[in-house]
Amino acid sequence: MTVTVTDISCTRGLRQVLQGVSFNLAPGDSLILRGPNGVGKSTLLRVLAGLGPVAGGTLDLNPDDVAYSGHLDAVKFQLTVQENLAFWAGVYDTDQTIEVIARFDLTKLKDRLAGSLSAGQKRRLGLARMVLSGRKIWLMDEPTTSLDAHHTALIAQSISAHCAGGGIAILSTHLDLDIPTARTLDLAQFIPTKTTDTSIFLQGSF
Amino acid sequence: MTVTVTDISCTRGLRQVLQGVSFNLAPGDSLILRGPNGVGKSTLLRVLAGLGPVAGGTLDLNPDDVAYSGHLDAVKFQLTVQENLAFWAGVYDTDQTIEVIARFDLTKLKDRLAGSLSAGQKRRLGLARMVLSGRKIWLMDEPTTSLDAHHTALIAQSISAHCAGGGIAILSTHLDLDIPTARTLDLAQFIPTKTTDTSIFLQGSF
Amino acid sequence: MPELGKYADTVILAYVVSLALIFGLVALTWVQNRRAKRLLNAQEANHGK
Amino acid sequence: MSLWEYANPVKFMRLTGRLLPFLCVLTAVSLATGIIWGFFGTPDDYKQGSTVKIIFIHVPAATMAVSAWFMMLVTSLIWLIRRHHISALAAKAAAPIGLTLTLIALGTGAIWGKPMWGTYWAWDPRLTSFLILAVFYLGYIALWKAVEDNDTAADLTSILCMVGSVFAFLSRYAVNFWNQGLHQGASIAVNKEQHVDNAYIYPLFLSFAGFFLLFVTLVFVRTRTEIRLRRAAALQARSL
Amino acid sequence: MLALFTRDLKLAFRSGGGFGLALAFFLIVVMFVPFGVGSDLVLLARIAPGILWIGALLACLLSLDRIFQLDYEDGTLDVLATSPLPLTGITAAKAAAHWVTTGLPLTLAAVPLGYLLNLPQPAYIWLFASLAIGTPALSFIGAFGAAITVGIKRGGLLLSLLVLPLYIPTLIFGALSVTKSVEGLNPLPSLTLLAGLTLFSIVLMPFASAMALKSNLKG
Amino acid sequence: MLALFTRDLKLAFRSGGGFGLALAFFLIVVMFVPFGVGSDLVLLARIAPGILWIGALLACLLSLDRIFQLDYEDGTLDVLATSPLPLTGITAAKAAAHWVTTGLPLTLAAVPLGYLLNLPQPAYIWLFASLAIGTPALSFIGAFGAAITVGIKRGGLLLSLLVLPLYIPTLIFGALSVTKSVEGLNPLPSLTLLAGLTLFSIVLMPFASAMALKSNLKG
Ligand code: HEM
Ligand SMILES: Nc1ncnc2c1ncn2[C@@H]1O[C@H](COP(=O)(O)OP(=O)(O)OP(=O)(O)O)[C@@H](O)[C@H]1O
Ligand SMILES: Nc1ncnc2c1ncn2[C@@H]1O[C@H](COP(=O)(O)OP(=O)(O)OP(=O)(O)O)[C@@H](O)[C@H]1O
Ligand SMILES: [Mg+2]
Ligand SMILES: [Mg+2]
Repeated sequence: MTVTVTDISCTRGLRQVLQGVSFNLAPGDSLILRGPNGVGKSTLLRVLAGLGPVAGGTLDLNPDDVAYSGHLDAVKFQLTVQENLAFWAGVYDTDQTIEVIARFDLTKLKDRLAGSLSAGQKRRLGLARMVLSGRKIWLMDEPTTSLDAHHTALIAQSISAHCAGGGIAILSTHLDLDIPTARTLDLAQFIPTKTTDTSIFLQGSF
Repeated sequence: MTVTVTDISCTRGLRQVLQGVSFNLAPGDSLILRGPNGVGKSTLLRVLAGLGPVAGGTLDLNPDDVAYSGHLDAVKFQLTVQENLAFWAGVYDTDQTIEVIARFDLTKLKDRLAGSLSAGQKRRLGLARMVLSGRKIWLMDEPTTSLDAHHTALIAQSISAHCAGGGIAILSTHLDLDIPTARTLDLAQFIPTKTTDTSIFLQGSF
Repeated sequence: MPELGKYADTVILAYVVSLALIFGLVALTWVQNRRAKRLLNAQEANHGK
Repeated sequence: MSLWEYANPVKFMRLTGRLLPFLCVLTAVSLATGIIWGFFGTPDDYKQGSTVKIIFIHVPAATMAVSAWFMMLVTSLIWLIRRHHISALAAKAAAPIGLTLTLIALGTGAIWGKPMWGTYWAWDPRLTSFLILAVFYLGYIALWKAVEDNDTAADLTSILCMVGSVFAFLSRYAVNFWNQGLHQGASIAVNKEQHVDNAYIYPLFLSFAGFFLLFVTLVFVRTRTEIRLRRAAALQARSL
Repeated sequence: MLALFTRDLKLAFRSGGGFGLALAFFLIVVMFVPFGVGSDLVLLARIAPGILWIGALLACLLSLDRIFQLDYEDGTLDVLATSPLPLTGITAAKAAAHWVTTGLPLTLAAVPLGYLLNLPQPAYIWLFASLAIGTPALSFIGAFGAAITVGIKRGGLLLSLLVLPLYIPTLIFGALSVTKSVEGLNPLPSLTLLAGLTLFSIVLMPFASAMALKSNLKG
Repeated sequence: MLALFTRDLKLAFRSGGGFGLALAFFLIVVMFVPFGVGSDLVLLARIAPGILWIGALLACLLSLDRIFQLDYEDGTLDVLATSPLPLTGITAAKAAAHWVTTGLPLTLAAVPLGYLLNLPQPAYIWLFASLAIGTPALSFIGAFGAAITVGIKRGGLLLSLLVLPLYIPTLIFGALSVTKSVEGLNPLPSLTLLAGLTLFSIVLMPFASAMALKSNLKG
């Protein structure tokens, strides 16, 4: 279970967003993606999760190890906090719902409808799914959005613990998260300078 | 044009969320609401914007001075960046679209469909509306969510400039924004200790 | 003009409608093609290598 | 050397660029002679009178309308399997032509129906299935318009075309089952006794050729248009 | 208000041609009737006025959730409510935009579709007139329903449920005026009542819609 | 898969009773018909089978966008696509849940509604049978349409346009089997064809839907 990314390019629509991204992660590693708005953090994470096309280079990771959380929380407003997690527990076939609820500080909220949570509470509920999935490779897009300082630290701890247990985490963030073992990758260096013409419609002229 | 909030209570659903919030703002003042997730920042801002019921206390501000931006960006994906702002310019009856686009670093993106922006770019587009509105009282709920460091500073500057020009700003945030003149209000102190029974069904017994 | 008898209206209408549709499509195709050509030329001039 | 070479835009543009002048002339000549011969140079039918002349437009248009959908099915499958962009664009280019041909068949049929059956429209299975075909074309075109990402649009329209073909076929069967109609059956069957008179057959074949060539020419031109638009969009995207 | 109206039109055109779609739906509902009830032309002629009106009404109904829901979901409605535009004006502008993108094309398409159902000759003009006069009522009443259900996820069906009973008078007067004309009777009384209904809806429904919106946003 | 199925059922019950709504819509469409075409009982009896089938079909249609759109909008679909469940299974589970919340109640409700339209006696059993057999096809075909339009804002009408032609064979065989029984003919041939169609849809449509979903998520 490793992640090997070699010279990958990403496109979004017709636009080439990233070029030549490479990195290797072994169990226990974590990688923080940084870079200004619009550099391509979300795009790269979607590609890694198998939710976007690989426009060039090779990607070597087992999709069955991946758990993904994006800008959206994937939370059902009409279900309670516990029901939301119980559903994902069913999907990932585990029974850790209660433990996870406690770990993410959701015990008090557990019978509330998710629609009535505040922004940060929803976020926490969304992230709890990562632990529940039991999967080894976590891909998280700005996980601490809307979280207060206390819960930001809690998430950072969760990630550290996950990696300490042999997991891998790749996350994007604009904040400084306290994950001591994490490497940082600044995506700004992969902004395509001279775009290679990936589109077949740009090869040759007519 | 001032904001006077006296001993206000807020409820969300049946839950009393805040109790006894008071503050006064004169032109040029800005106020940063802080507090852990779920304390009631968004709730208070909605109440101030006239989008939520005042459950107790008095609220004195002119609704025609208010511009509000919430957790959602109020951006239309099928319109271009410029069209989005042109629409709001029409609503607020100004013609500053071009200036605002430049000020929020959107010039390069101006002809892109808003749906194809990254999270931070969408956020900027949403915030650009505040300037466009020409209104004096800005209510902003976590304005810098998803923004990188550079643009976070840009927004902080915008707010400072707005206040320096005689405006008022009330915002919630979990980050430290660099707005020198701002006062901070920690909402944790207004968490209802002994909830007063606001519901008429709790008064008396039967 | 051939002798079309009592069905003259019918036959002529059928031909006119069909030819109109065909010419409409041809004209549309032509216009779109020209517009695309012009757009592409402009783009090549702006951004070409 | 294989046909797949022309899945490259440059090659395709070059080839079609060379072919098109000839195709245009050929189309114009065969279509014009077929139609003019049919209109001016054929006798009246003893039963249908001069309305029989409508056949020179009606039948080729109807046949090509169905063929166009079939061509779209084939190119869609090629896109899904081999991912040649030209193939997807050819399908996109063919749809409006197919729709127009369907409308021509419907229009001439309706006009013909007035003197023959006393009404412009009846819910005859043949007519009905053409109406359904028109709706399939409409849906297909609308889907291309509605999806923003090009490759996604190509995927989705191809899948729709595939599934649509199955259901179009089922509908044809269902409609027959539902209602026995007024419309005549195939009359150019080769080894059937009762077939179209020789006086009609030659102009009819010319007209068939004309409609076929018209279809091919228009598909080429429209595909070229789409290719240019793609290139323009790609150029613009590169510059942003 | 004008800005809102034109923006709504623009959005309808952008998102995959909202303009054509209500139309296409109408076409297909009308096409379905013979598949369902059989292809007997005499029978079809008898039910044609009713079916055409019901078809137009359903096509209109299906597009109602567009009016407010998306603006609510992306936060635009919150901002509009705090903007200088009065809520009544907002709902009126949106209902008007809905009519232009839905009611108007339906009215124009009804005449050729009438032929498919073998609608008798003299009725066409009345079909056209009744739809032209009646569809604005559908949009303004519909906007009220949309305003009431705006906060509800997947409110589409609930919306239909609320609006359909409100549509009954419009349907009755509309279809009746066409049926009367088919039977050689005077369609004008029903048509006048229909016009009254429309006028009433245009003038008063925006206020009701604004009230509903306001309380939905406060939730 | 089971988790997804039960969750979809739960959501349908929660959100303002999805269960009842398709039903209510069906009821109202059927109620509208007499307002539109007049209350002649003989006429109504003749068009009843067709109207009941068309009504059920439209009620089903209206709830299709629920199948994937909300899960797409709140990010759940992204997560599901990266979960252990295969996409084919996901679409099948969702189509099945749609049938339980829509097709099934419609089937049960059709019999009393048939009475409102004066449906002749012997037809009831066939109405029930044809809907029971035919509505699963509607859900599975509809799920395909929903999968194709999932990325499109306000795709509701486009969805209808794409799905309605696909529904034609189902409608024809379904309505025909009821009509035949009314006319004293043998309804079994149509019913058999209908069953074949349903089987075909259940077995094959999930694959097409999964393909469509996959390419929509990759966009
Ligand atoms: C809207 C109405 C109509 C439609 C959509 C329609 C459609 C078609 C189609 C698809 C064909 C080609 C079928 C084949 O080659 O097997 C065809 C052939 C033909 N149609 Fe029509 N038709 C319509 C009305 C009429 C009417 C009213 C007449 C005349 C009374 C008519 C006479 C014919 C004849 C004579 C052929 C040639 C038969 C053959 O060569 O196979 N059609 N029509
Ligand atoms: N659907 C789309 N079509 C075309 N371009 C897109 C699309 N989505 C995003 N982009 C563009 O691709 C680039 C990368 O976007 P991405 O969302 O990956 O950025 P990001 O690094 O996550 O930014 P942020 O910090 O704002 O979330 C941006 O320039 C954006 O404008
Ligand atoms: N619709 C609702 N119904 C009932 N309770 C709600 C509703 N929305 C929010 N709440 C509750 O009200 C409280 C205040 O929520 P609010 O959204 O104002 O918090 P916040 O301070 O903005 O938090 P965050 O930092 O997470 O955005 C929270 O405890 C939340 O759970
Ligand atoms: Mg991002
Ligand atoms: Mg908040």
